[in-house]
Amino acid sequence: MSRTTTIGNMTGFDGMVFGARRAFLHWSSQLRPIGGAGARHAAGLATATLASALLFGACPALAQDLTFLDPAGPIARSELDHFWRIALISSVAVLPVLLLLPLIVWRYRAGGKGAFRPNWDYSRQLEITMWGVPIVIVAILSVQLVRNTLELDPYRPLASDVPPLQVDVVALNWKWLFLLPEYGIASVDSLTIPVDRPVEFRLTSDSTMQSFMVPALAGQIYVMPGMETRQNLLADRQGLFVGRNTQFNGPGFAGQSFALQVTDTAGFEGWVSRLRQDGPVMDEAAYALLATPGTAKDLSGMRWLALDSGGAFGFAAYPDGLFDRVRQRYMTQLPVGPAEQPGSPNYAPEGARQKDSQHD
Amino acid sequence: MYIALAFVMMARAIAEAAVMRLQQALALDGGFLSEAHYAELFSTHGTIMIFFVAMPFVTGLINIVVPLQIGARDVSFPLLNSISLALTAVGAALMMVSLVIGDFSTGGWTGYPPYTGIVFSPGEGPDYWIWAITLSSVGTTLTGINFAVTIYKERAPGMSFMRMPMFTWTALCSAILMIFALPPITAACVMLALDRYLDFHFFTSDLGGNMMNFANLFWLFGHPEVYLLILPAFGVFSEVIATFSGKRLYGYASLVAATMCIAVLSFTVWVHHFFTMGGSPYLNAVFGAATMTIAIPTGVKIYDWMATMYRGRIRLTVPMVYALGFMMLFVIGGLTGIQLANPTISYQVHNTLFLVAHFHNMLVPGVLFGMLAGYTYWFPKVFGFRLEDRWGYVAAYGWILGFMLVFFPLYVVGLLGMTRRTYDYTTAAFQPWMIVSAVGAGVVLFAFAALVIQLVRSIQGRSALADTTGDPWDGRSLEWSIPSPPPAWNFAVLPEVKDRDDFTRQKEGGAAWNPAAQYDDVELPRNRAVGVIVFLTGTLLGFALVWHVWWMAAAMLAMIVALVIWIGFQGISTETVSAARVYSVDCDFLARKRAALGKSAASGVNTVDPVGRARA
Amino acid sequence: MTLETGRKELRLYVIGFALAATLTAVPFAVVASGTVPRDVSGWVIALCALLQAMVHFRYFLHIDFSRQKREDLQLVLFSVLLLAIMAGGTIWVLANLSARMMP
Amino acid sequence: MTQDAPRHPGLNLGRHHPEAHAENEKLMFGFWVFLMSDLILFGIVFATYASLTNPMGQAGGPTPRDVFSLTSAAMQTAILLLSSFTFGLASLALKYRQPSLRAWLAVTLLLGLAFLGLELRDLVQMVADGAVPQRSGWLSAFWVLVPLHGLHVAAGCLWLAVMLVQVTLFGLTTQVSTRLARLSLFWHFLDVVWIGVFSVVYLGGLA
Repeated sequence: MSRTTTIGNMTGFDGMVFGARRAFLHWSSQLRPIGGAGARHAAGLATATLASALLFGACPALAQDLTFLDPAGPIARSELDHFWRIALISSVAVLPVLLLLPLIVWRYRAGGKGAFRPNWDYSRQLEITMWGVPIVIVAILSVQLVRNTLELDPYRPLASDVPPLQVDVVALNWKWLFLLPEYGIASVDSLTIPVDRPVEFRLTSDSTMQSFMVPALAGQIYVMPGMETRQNLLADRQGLFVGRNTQFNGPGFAGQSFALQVTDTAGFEGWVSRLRQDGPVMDEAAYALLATPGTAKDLSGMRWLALDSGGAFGFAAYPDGLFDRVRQRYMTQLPVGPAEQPGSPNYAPEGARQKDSQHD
Repeated sequence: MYIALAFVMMARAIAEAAVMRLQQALALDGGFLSEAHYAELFSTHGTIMIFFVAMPFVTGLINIVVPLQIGARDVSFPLLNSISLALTAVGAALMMVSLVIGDFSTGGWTGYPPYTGIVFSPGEGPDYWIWAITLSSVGTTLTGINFAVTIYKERAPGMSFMRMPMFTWTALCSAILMIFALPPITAACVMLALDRYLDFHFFTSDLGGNMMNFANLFWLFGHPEVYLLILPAFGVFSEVIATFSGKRLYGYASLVAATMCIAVLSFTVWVHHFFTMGGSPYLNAVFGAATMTIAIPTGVKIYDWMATMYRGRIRLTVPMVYALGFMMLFVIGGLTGIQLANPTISYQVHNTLFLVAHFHNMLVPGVLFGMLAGYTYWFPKVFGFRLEDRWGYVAAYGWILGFMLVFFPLYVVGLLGMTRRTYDYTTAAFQPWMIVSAVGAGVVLFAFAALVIQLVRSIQGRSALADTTGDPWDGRSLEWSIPSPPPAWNFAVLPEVKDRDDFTRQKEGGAAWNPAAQYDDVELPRNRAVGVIVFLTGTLLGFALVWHVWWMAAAMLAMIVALVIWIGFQGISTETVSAARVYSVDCDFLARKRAALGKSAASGVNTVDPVGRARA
Repeated sequence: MTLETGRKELRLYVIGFALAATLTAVPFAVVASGTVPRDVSGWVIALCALLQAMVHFRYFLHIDFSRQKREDLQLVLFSVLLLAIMAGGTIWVLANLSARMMP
Repeated sequence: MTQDAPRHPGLNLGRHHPEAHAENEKLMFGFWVFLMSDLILFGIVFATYASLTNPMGQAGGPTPRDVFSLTSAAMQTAILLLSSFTFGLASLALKYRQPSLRAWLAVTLLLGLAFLGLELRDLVQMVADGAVPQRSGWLSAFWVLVPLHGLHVAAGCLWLAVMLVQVTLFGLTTQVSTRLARLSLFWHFLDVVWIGVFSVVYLGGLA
């Protein structure tokens, strides 16, 4: 991951922030001659602003595992380009305010040089400009918006010579379960995908509404019980990326992230075969345990195949049709009570209940 | 008699202010000091800030200012007004009770099910949230009706719509939003309550519930809601900027058109709050483009204000500092808003701190600065003395600086992928930014303390700060033509309006502060205890519902029905202030005014004998 | 004169009632017959409902185009516009989302 | 406000009470605004109902064909429409000071109660058939939409009863007259909402 890209990307944003602050500094320094109590406060404020500038400056350069600002796939890259493009076009309307406002305040302050015309309240040309320019800008922006939105529909399969890798995702409290139907393997909080091969996620939740996001590769999409959403993405650079849930869903929320490793084909094959050889088979009882509220770390005592130190682990196989059954559970004609809904504090799966009764 | 009425009015205004201050202090505390109940805190912070700080502040300001600006004696329905106030207070009271008894919801101010459903949140928390919002939302709807009728029907003779002050215009639009945007949240909350209490299936995962509809209904309310809050702030800025530039408001017609555009468009953009739910690109694109369209009238407003200052004579008073800070910061928020209107960008930054920074960037400079500017601007009108300047400046600059320190770092960490509502994080890169943000929070807290100190010192020094003229800022609209504080009947004689800046016209033409040709008796509504009864029954009702005390809930409901019928059997009770009384109060004021202006006190005042011609 | 206006007003109520009754009877008959195809009957129901609502506003709630009543007419039309946006929007949004999420 | 101020539509106070018109402008307008807010509330519930009227929302439970009776819906519609008409006659009686006012109000009240009785009978039948709101999303929406209208009608009936008492006690004072005028708006409005109910819920469900 190259640091230059990072810094290059940040310049624009920093420019924005610093620009605003500079404008503010400029403006606040204007207060001095206006006199009265304002001057002293303006001086104090300028000092404080300077201090804040130093604080901003003191912040270290951004860390390595940058996400949206350092995309590793065409979708996120297009989104980032779009982000800056929109900012740039909008600046046409925003910058004049930041620049002209201090000037106006300076020139037309009480006792200033500007001519006083108390009854001037209309100018046709000005009106036309005020309405016309924003309309034109918004028209341009809207064209950009529509184009970009249609192009980056998360449901749209990506054009590629290689068939997409199918990944089914089940959101649990507070972990992510990945199922790879093509290979029969499953993993929790960790996923490896090959570089330059499209990936098609099908997502559902066996808990509350959640939001699945891998910022370096694509944006986010909601994940809901009984429903199936999709996300297509492609990584064109190897590396370790972070994905997570962004929709608050209880005490384990902060820790609900996963590692997404992008490797070459060999690395991916190696990961698959490792899971197949060393991983245990996930049965219904294991799934019930997985689905119990808690983070992956809480399950690290299990003799499952650990994939990293963060608590991620993998399985060689999972029950047939698990994804569809999870989704269909909420679509039956029968109520699904709290005891049957993973993620509920009252969740009590059959397996766990039997275990409890054995203890008694 | 009028002193008693004035006292009641003032007590109410103080009570309103006290509730607001208390909530605000609490929300700040919650937001920044404690980490233990983080989830509960972000939920209460959001709920309180939107429903029990911003809304009452906006409502209170409109309540005080609009009747004065349109030359009316009061709002159309004073009784309804006290009932709405009581219902808002009920919501606030439930929020306060939840601090002591039981827990509040952890589902955020948006309270999305199924997380807030009975399956995932079996406790009483979401019930507090539901009833606090439901009861106060009913109150807000009633308030909206009251304001709309007041502005439609109580305007002084001659005040056509296009002669109304801008603040009144924005209040009208805000009232329209209250009337039409609150029903969805009331419906959504009641449906969620039915899901939780009676096992209905509106938003559950099973048996055909559709949780997406909650997001839909919530934002059908939620988006107009932010404009409901921000439009009156725009109105305040319009008044403040025109007054302190000593100039007519530039582009009045444009501003009116822009305000109306924003009010209507705000109903057409709600889907941008859930672009990430997975709607089709066509759906998202339509709502994205609609969202951007709102930027047009908003931009026009900003430029109109700049043009108002252009060729003006700008006095940098405290409200003006807020206005300038608002304009500089708001355009940055506008820029990020335009970005967020893009579904593809929303995919990346939705639910991150970028989003949090964006909406605080709209709501803090937009709503809060507006309300503080309005508070400083109209304070002398209501209490008869100005707020002290020194601490006012400290607070204003503190807010601006604190705001930048708190929220600009959040933009950065948001882009770095930091999610909202996480109480901890593992990425070290976030930390320096969070420290800056925390320093900023300290500054904001200090700015808030400055506001309190300002108030205390102003009360201590009120004789020096007294406003004897009723027109401390060289104002332009009718409220400045009457004494501060206004008598219970506001205007001795309802004014004849001939111009948009009617008071300025009067002053320039020498027509200001002349006694009227004829004074009439004034009828004033008698104060009734209904508000207090509604407050008590409402609070008990909410409490009973939260804790499933059915007999109490039923009793309270029955009491409310009985109360309504009982009111129906009461006549409209009014009391009459005699023309002589009105005349003498007005003469006192005019004499003081003349003394202050250094004119001869005798000229003109006694040349007519208005009492003799009075109907009484 | 009073009596005459009174009779005229009574006639208006009767006309309104008759129109409303007809506009109710038609869709009920269509559905009861069971022979009309579903989409046709849907349109008939919607059209009759719309017409009948207008009849009610005109004859019972006394909203018309005369100058003094313009304020109320505007209010009603504005409300209907918002109603269309909100209710129509809700149905569209939810249908769209459901279609995408329930394969 | 002068006596020439535009008279509020629906406010059939007649010439006996010129000052009542001025006094009531704002009350009537305010009530109209309230009704429109209420209209939005109904609209929201209607939209929710529509979005849950599909196989997914019905979750394999009863469908409209299983639980609705066209005859009962037609009877309720007829009764409510008739009550709207009788209220219109009451308004005329109020305007022209005819003694039949109280009789028409009483007839309207009886019709309203009959409507509620029929609706209640239907709901009880539905419970007996297992079509309870807990069964499916669609039934939840039904059980909010139709009883919400019923609740409004019940409130209207209570209001009617109170007004009958007031007419008897106070006579046709300005206050009583204008309250009756607002009640008439409310009653007609409920009939308009009912057009939506029978069209969307009953006819739409059975078509």
